[in-house]
Amino acid sequence: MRSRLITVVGVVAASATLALGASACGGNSKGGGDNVTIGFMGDLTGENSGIVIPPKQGAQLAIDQYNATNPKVKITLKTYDSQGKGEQAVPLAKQAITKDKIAGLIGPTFSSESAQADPVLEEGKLPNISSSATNAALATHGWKYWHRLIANDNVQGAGIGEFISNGLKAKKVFIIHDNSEYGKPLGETVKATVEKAGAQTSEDAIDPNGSDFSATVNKVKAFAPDAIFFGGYYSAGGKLIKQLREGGVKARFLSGDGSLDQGLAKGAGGTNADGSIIGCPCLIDPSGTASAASKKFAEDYKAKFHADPAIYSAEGYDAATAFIEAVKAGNTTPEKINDFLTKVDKPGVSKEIKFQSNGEPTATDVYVYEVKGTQLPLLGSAKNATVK
Amino acid sequence: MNTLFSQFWPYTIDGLSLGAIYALVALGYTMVYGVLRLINFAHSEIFMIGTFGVLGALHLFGMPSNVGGFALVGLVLALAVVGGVASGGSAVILEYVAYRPLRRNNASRLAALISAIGASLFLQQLFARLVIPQAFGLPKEKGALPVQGHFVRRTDVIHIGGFELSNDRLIVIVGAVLMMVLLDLFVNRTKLGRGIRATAQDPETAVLMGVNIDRIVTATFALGGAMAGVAAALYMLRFEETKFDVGFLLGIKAFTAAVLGGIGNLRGSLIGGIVLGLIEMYGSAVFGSEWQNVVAFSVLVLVLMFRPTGILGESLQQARA
Amino acid sequence: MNDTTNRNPLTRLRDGYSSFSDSLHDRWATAPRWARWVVYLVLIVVAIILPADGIGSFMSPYTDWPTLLFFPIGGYILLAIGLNVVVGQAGLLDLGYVAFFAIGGYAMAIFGTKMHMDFWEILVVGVLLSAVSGIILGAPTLRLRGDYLAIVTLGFGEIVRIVAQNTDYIGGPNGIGGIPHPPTLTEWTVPDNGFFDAIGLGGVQPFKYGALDGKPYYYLMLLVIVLAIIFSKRLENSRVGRAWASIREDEDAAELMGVPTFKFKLAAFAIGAAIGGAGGVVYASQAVSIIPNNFPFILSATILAAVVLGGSGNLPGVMLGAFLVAWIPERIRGLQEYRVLVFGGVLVLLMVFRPEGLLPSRRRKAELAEGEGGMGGLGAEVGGPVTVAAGEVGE
Amino acid sequence: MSETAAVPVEERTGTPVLELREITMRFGGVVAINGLNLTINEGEIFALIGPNGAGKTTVFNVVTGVYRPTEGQVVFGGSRIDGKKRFQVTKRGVARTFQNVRLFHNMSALENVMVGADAHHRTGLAGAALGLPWHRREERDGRVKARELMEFVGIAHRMEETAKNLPYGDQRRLEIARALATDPKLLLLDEPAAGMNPTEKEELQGLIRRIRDTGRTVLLIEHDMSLIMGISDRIAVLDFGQKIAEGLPAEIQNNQRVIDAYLGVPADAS
Amino acid sequence: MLLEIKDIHVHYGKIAALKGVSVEVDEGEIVTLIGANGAGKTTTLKTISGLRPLTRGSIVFDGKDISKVPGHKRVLMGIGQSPEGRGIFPGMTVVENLLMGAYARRDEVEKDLEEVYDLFPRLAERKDQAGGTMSGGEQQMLAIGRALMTKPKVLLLDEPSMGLAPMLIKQIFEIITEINRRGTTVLLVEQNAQQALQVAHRAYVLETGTVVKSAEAGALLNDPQVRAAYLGGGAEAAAGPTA
Repeated sequence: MRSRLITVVGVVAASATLALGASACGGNSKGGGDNVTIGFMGDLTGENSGIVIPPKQGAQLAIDQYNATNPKVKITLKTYDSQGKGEQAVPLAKQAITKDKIAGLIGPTFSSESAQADPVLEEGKLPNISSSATNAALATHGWKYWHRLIANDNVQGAGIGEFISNGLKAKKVFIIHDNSEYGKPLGETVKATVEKAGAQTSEDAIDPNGSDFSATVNKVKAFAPDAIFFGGYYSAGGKLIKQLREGGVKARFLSGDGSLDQGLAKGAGGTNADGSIIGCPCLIDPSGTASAASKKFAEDYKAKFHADPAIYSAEGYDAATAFIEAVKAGNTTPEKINDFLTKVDKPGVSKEIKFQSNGEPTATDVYVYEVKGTQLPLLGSAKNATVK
Repeated sequence: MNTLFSQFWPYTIDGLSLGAIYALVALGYTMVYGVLRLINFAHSEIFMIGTFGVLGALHLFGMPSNVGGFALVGLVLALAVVGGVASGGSAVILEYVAYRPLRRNNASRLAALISAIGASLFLQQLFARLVIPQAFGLPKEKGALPVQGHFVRRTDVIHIGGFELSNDRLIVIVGAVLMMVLLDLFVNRTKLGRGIRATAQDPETAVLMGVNIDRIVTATFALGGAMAGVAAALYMLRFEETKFDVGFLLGIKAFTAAVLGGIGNLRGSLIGGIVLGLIEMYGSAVFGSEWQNVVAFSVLVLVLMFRPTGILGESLQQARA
Repeated sequence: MNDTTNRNPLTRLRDGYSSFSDSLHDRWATAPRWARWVVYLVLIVVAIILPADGIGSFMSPYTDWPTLLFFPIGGYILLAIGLNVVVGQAGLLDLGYVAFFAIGGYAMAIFGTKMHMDFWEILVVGVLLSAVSGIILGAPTLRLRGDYLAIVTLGFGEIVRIVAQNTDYIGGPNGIGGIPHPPTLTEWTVPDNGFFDAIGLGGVQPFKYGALDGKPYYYLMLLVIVLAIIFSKRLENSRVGRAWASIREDEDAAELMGVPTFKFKLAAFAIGAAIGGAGGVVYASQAVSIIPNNFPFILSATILAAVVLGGSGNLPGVMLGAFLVAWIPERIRGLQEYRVLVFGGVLVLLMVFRPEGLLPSRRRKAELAEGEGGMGGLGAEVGGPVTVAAGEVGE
Repeated sequence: MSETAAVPVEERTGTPVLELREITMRFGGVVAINGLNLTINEGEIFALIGPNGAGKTTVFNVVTGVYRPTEGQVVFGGSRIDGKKRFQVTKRGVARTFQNVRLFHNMSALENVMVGADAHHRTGLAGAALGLPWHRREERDGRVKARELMEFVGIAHRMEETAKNLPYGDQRRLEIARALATDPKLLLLDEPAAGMNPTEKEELQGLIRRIRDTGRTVLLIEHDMSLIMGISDRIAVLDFGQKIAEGLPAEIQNNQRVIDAYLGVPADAS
Repeated sequence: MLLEIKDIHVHYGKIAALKGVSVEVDEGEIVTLIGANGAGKTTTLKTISGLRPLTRGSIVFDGKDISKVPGHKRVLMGIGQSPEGRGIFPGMTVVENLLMGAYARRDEVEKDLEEVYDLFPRLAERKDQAGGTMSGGEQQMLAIGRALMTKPKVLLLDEPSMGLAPMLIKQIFEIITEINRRGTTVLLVEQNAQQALQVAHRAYVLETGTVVKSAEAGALLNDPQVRAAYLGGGAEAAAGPTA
C-alpha cells in the first residue's frame, strides 16, 4: 500500500513538473490534413448497450465504406462510452472537444445524457447528430449544433396513437409506462392522441427494475381494454407481456421504439408477444423491402457484423453519412461541417438526410412492426398500415 | 381504490406469492445478522447466483417446455436443490473471501459492510461481463440483459368466483412456507441449529460450550444462502427470467422485510415478507404502481417508529438483558 | 484468537504502512503553527494548479480532467466530508445520503428555472432546505438503533428519488432542464504568459461559468470544499465535535455527562444534510439538466465506501477515499467494461487488508486495532449492538 | 420500610440534598429496590454498601435518570428529578462514575473531561462553526477547568493520552475528573476503588475527602471496607433491594445483620 | 498438576488486566480465587477458557500447553466454565441450555442429563421453560449444570453466589462441594470470600492483576488481613465476632 501511495504521489509530482517544464508547446495535432475524427458517444458497455451498439456499428459501416474508397481525407471513428449517464457524458464531451478535437459527434444516444452533454457540445461548437435520442424537449433549446435523425417522441406517440385509433379501432386503451424520461412522455402522448380520437383510457406505471408486475396486471384486468400501450424498454416490456398474458389479458399489446427488439418476444416467452405492434420512427428492414438502399445496407451490415441490422443501425449509418457528405464536400472543421449540415439533403437508408432549422429531421415517418415469433417484420407506415 | 375491491383476491394472492419470495430471501439477511450483526449486502447477489444456477441447469438438461401438474412440482423440487446448492455454496465462499479475513482482523462492522458492497458490485459485474455471456453463449454486450427460460405451463388449480389460484403461485407460497417451517425446525430442533442460536445469543458463552464459531458462521451462511437459492428456484418458476442485477431491488425489499418483521427473528422474516408483499400490492392498487416502493418504505418507517425492533422483535438472540 | 506472533510478509507490509501513517500523524500533531500554515498554503496552490493539462494527461487520459475534478472527484469529496460528519463523527449509519444531494440539486433546478433566483441565493436556500430535510428525517428515526437507522435512511433515499420521479411539477422522470449556470463573477482572465501558460492555466477565466470549461466549476467546488473542511474541522474541535465523539463512543455515558444526545445527533444529520445539499446545488448548476436517476442508491453506497475506505472520522483520509473512489473507475477506463468489476474487487481487497481505512483517524484506529477476541470484532461500532439502554449502565 | 431506618443519625451535616422517597424499582417480575427511603445531607460522604446484586447500582441509576422508578419520588435540591432526562439531571448538579469504567475510550483524557465541562456550555453549531468569541471563551474556560480538575485528581501528566491507554487507577480518577467537570452538587461514585492497589486506595481516600471539602456531597458505593470505614460520614446497607441498616460506620460495623448479609451466611449458621 | 497457570499477562488494549498471575490446581481440589472487583479474577478464568489471548506466560492443562489452543477445543479437553453473569441463553429452554453443554461431545448425553437433574431437581421441573425467564438462583443452577454437561475435568465457576439470596447461596455451595466430591476439580472465583474459603481447599488472593497471597483456605479464613480487606475497619473489627 505504502509503495503505491508513494508511486501515486511521485507520479503526480512528476507530471506536474513535466507540465511546468514543457511550457507552451501544448497544441495537439490538429484534426486537419488527411484525417478527420468523428466521435460516437453512448452507452457502449452498460445495461442498455444492446440498443447503442447497432447504431455504432451502422456508423462504423458507413465510415469503413467511405474509407475504402481511398478518399483524400480519411475519417476515423472514436468511441466514447458514457454508460448512458449524463455525469459521464459531460466530461467526455469536453474531452472530445478540447483534447481530441474531433470534427463531429454521433450521439449521445439517450435523451437524458443528451440534456446534460448537448449544452457543452453547443458551446464547444461541435456538430452532433443523435441517432436515437427522441425526447421532444431537446429541440426546444435553440441549439445550433444539435441535430437528430430520428423523429421525436411526440411524433412517434402521435403516430402510434393514430394507429391505435385508426388502424386498430381500439376504444378502450390502457397506457403503461416505466416512469422513465423516455417512457412516460411517450405514454402521455399516446394517451392524449387516442383520447382525442374518442377512446377511453386508464394508466399505470411499472418499475422496470422490479420483476413482479402483477399489481399492474390486475389493474389492466379490471379495466378490460382493447389495446395496451407500453412506453418503455423491451427488457421490461417482455416481462410485462408475459405477465399480462399469464394473467389472462388478451388485448393487443403495443409499444414504442424502446421495445423494438427481439428481446421483447424472448422475454415474453412462447407466442405471448405474437401480434404485438411496435411503433418506431426508425426503419429496421433486414429483408430490404423498403428500398434498394435499405436492401444494400442490410446485406453489407450482415456481411460485416454477421448479424441483421437492428434498431437504429440505419440511423447510425445515416448520421455517419451526413458527416461523410460534409467531409466529401471539403469540410474538415466543426464549424464548416455544421454549416454543411444545415443544407445537407441526401437520401439515406432510413430516411431523407435533411434537417429542419431546429435540428429535427424533416422526415416524420413512423413505422410499425408486428411481432412474429422472435422476428419483427415491418408492417408499414403507421399512417396506413393495418393488421388482420 | 375500486380496482382493489374488484380485484381483491388477485392482489392478495400476488401479494402473498411476492411476499413469500421476500421472506425466503430475508432469511439470509436475518440469520447472518443474528449471528454476526452484519448486513450481508451481497446476499442479493447470492440470490442472483441461485437464479442463474437454476437457469443454467435448465439449459444444461435441455430446456423443458410446458411442464405442469405434478411434474412441475417435481421439477421445482429439483431446481430448488440446484439453486440451494449454488447459492449456499457461493454464500460460503463469499463469507470466506470477503468477511472472514475481516473478522480475523476484528474489523468494524462498517468495514464489513463496505466489503459487502464491494463484493456485491464485483459479483454483479462478474456475471454481467463474463459468466452470463460465457454460460449462455451471448455476445459480451448482452451479458447485462435479461436471460429467459420458459418451462412452466400455468394453470388455475383453484377457481371459485373471483378467487383464482394458479399452480405457480400455489407452489411459490406453499414452497416458501414449507422451507420456513423446515428451517425453523432445523434451527430449533437440531444440534447445529442450537449452536447457531447460542452463538447469536451469546457468542462468548457459546465458545465455552465448545462451539466452533467459524463453523457456525459457515453454516449460517450456507443455510441463509440455501434459502435464497430455493427462493431463486421459486422466483424462476414464477418469472422465468433473470438478470445480473435481479437481486438488487429484491434484496433491498427482502432486507426491508427482515427489518419489518424484526431482524434476527426467523419467523419475523415470514411475517415481514408477507406483510411487505401485501402492502406493496394493495398500495399499488390504491395509489398506482409507481408508488409501490414509496408505500413499502413508508410503512417500514411507520412501523419502526412505533415498534423500533420490528413486528416480532429480535429473537435469534432475544433481549439480552 | 488473535495470534499476535504470526507475522507473514503481508502483515508486516501492513504494519509498515501503519507506522508510516502514524509517524505522519505524530509529526503533524506536533508541528508548529507556521509549518501547518505552510502545508495548507502548499495544498491550496496544488489544488489550484491541479486542473492543468499536464497533470490531466496522466490523471485522466480518457476524459476531460477539469470536469472530472469537478464531478465526480470534487463532488464525491464534498459529499464524503458531509457524510463523514454523520458516519465518522457521530457514528450514525446513513445509507440514504444521496437524498440530500438530490434535494440540493432539485433546489437549484427549481429555484433557478422557475423562480429565476441567482446561484448564490439558491446555494443558501438549498443548504437550508437540505438541513431542514435532514432534521425532518432525523427527528422520528434517530431513536432507532444503528442498523434500523441504516435501512430507514436507505428507504428515505429511495422515497425522495421516487417522489421526484412521480411529481410532474418537477418534471417527473424528465427532471428539469435548462438550469442556469452561476452568473459570471468577473471576466478576469489568467494572464496568457510565462508561468501560467507553463502550468497550463494561461487564458483560463476562472470565474466565468460557461458550459465548456470545467475549471471554473472546479474552483467553485474547491471553494465549497474548503469551506466545508473549515466548517467540519471547527465543529470537530469544539463542544459539538466532542459531543459527537462521546455519543459514538458511549451514548449512555455521554448523556449522563450532560450531553443532550438526541439534539446533537439531529445536529449531525442536519450538518451532513446541509453539506450534501450544497454539493447538490453546485452540481446542478453545472449539469444544466438533472433527472431523478442522477441520484440512485448506489451513489449513497459509493460515498459511504469512500468514507470508510479513506478512514472514517479522519478528514484527510475521507477525502483521499473519495478521490480514489471517484478517480479509479475513470482512470481505468482502459479496462472498459471490466472497470466496475475491478472496482468492486479492489473495495473488498482494501477492506480485507486495511479495514480501518487508508488514513484512519487515530481514535478510530485504536478502536479497531483490538476487538474483544472471538466475535467481538464484528461487534460494536456504528450503532453497536443492543445497548439495552440502561441494562449496561446498571448491574 | 421505615422499621429498619430507625437508627438515629448524628446531625452534623447540613440540609438534605437528595431524598429518595419510597422508591420501588421493578424489572418485569423482579423487584430490584423495594420501598427505599434515603436522605443524603449536604456536605457529607454517604456510603451505600451491600452484597453484589443488592440493588446499589440500581439506586444510582434511579437517581441519575437512567431508570424511572416504578414507584416513589427522587427529590434533589428541593425539586423532583425522577422522570427527567438524564442530561437534565446532570445539568441540575448530579454527576456519577460507573462501576465498569465508562470513559470515552478513544478520546484524549483532556477531551473526556472537557465533555463534562461542556454540560454547562451553550455553544451551538453556529458558534462553533464560525468561531464566535463566545465559543472561544467557553472553549478556553473548558480547557482551563479540565486542566485544573486533572491536576486536582492527580493525573495532570496524562492530559494528551488516549483514555484507554491510561492505567486502570488513572482511568478511575479520570472518570471522577470528568464527573466533577459537570460541576455537581452531588457526586455519585460507583466502586471507585475497584482495581486499585493499596497506595492508590489511600490516595483515593484523600481525593474523596478533598472533593467533599470543596463543598460537594458524595454518595459512594464501595466494597472495600477499610475505605468505607475510613471516610464515610454515614452508611446505609442494602440487601435484596431493602435498606437493612443505616448509621455511623462504627454502628454498621457491629450490626449482626450486616455482617450476615455482607460476609455471607456461613454454611453452618443455619 | 491438572491445571497450571504460569505467569500469565493479559492486556486489554494497552492496559494490563493481569500482570503475571500464577495459579496451580491439583486434581480433586477446590481452589478459589478471591479479590475485589477489578482484581482480575474473571479475566483469569476467561484466559483459561481461551476467550482472552495471552500476551505472556502459559497455561498447561493435563500436561499439555494449551495457550494457543482455540477456546472451543479446550472445552473438549475438559475445561468447563460457568461464566460471570451466568451466560444463560435466554431464548433457549432449560433442556436446550443443558444440551448446549454437551455440544462438542459425540457420546450419549442422557446419563449426564439425568445426573444434572439429580443434582438440581429444580431444573428437571422446569425443563421446558425459557432460560431467560428463570430466577437468578435457577439460572445459576442451570449455568453450573450446563458446565457439568461438558464433562469437565476442571470446572471453572465465576461468582456463583452473585445476586442470590442467602438460602440459595448456601445451597449452591453445598452443590459445589458435592460436585467436587463426585470427582470434578473446581476452580472457583468468588467475592463472597467467607463462603468460598469454607468450601475450598486452597485459595489465592488477587489484587490489581497479581496474586498477593496464596494459602490453605482455612488459614485465610482467619487471616485478619483478608478479613480487613472484606469488612474493613482495622483491628477491632478483625477481632470482632466471627459469625
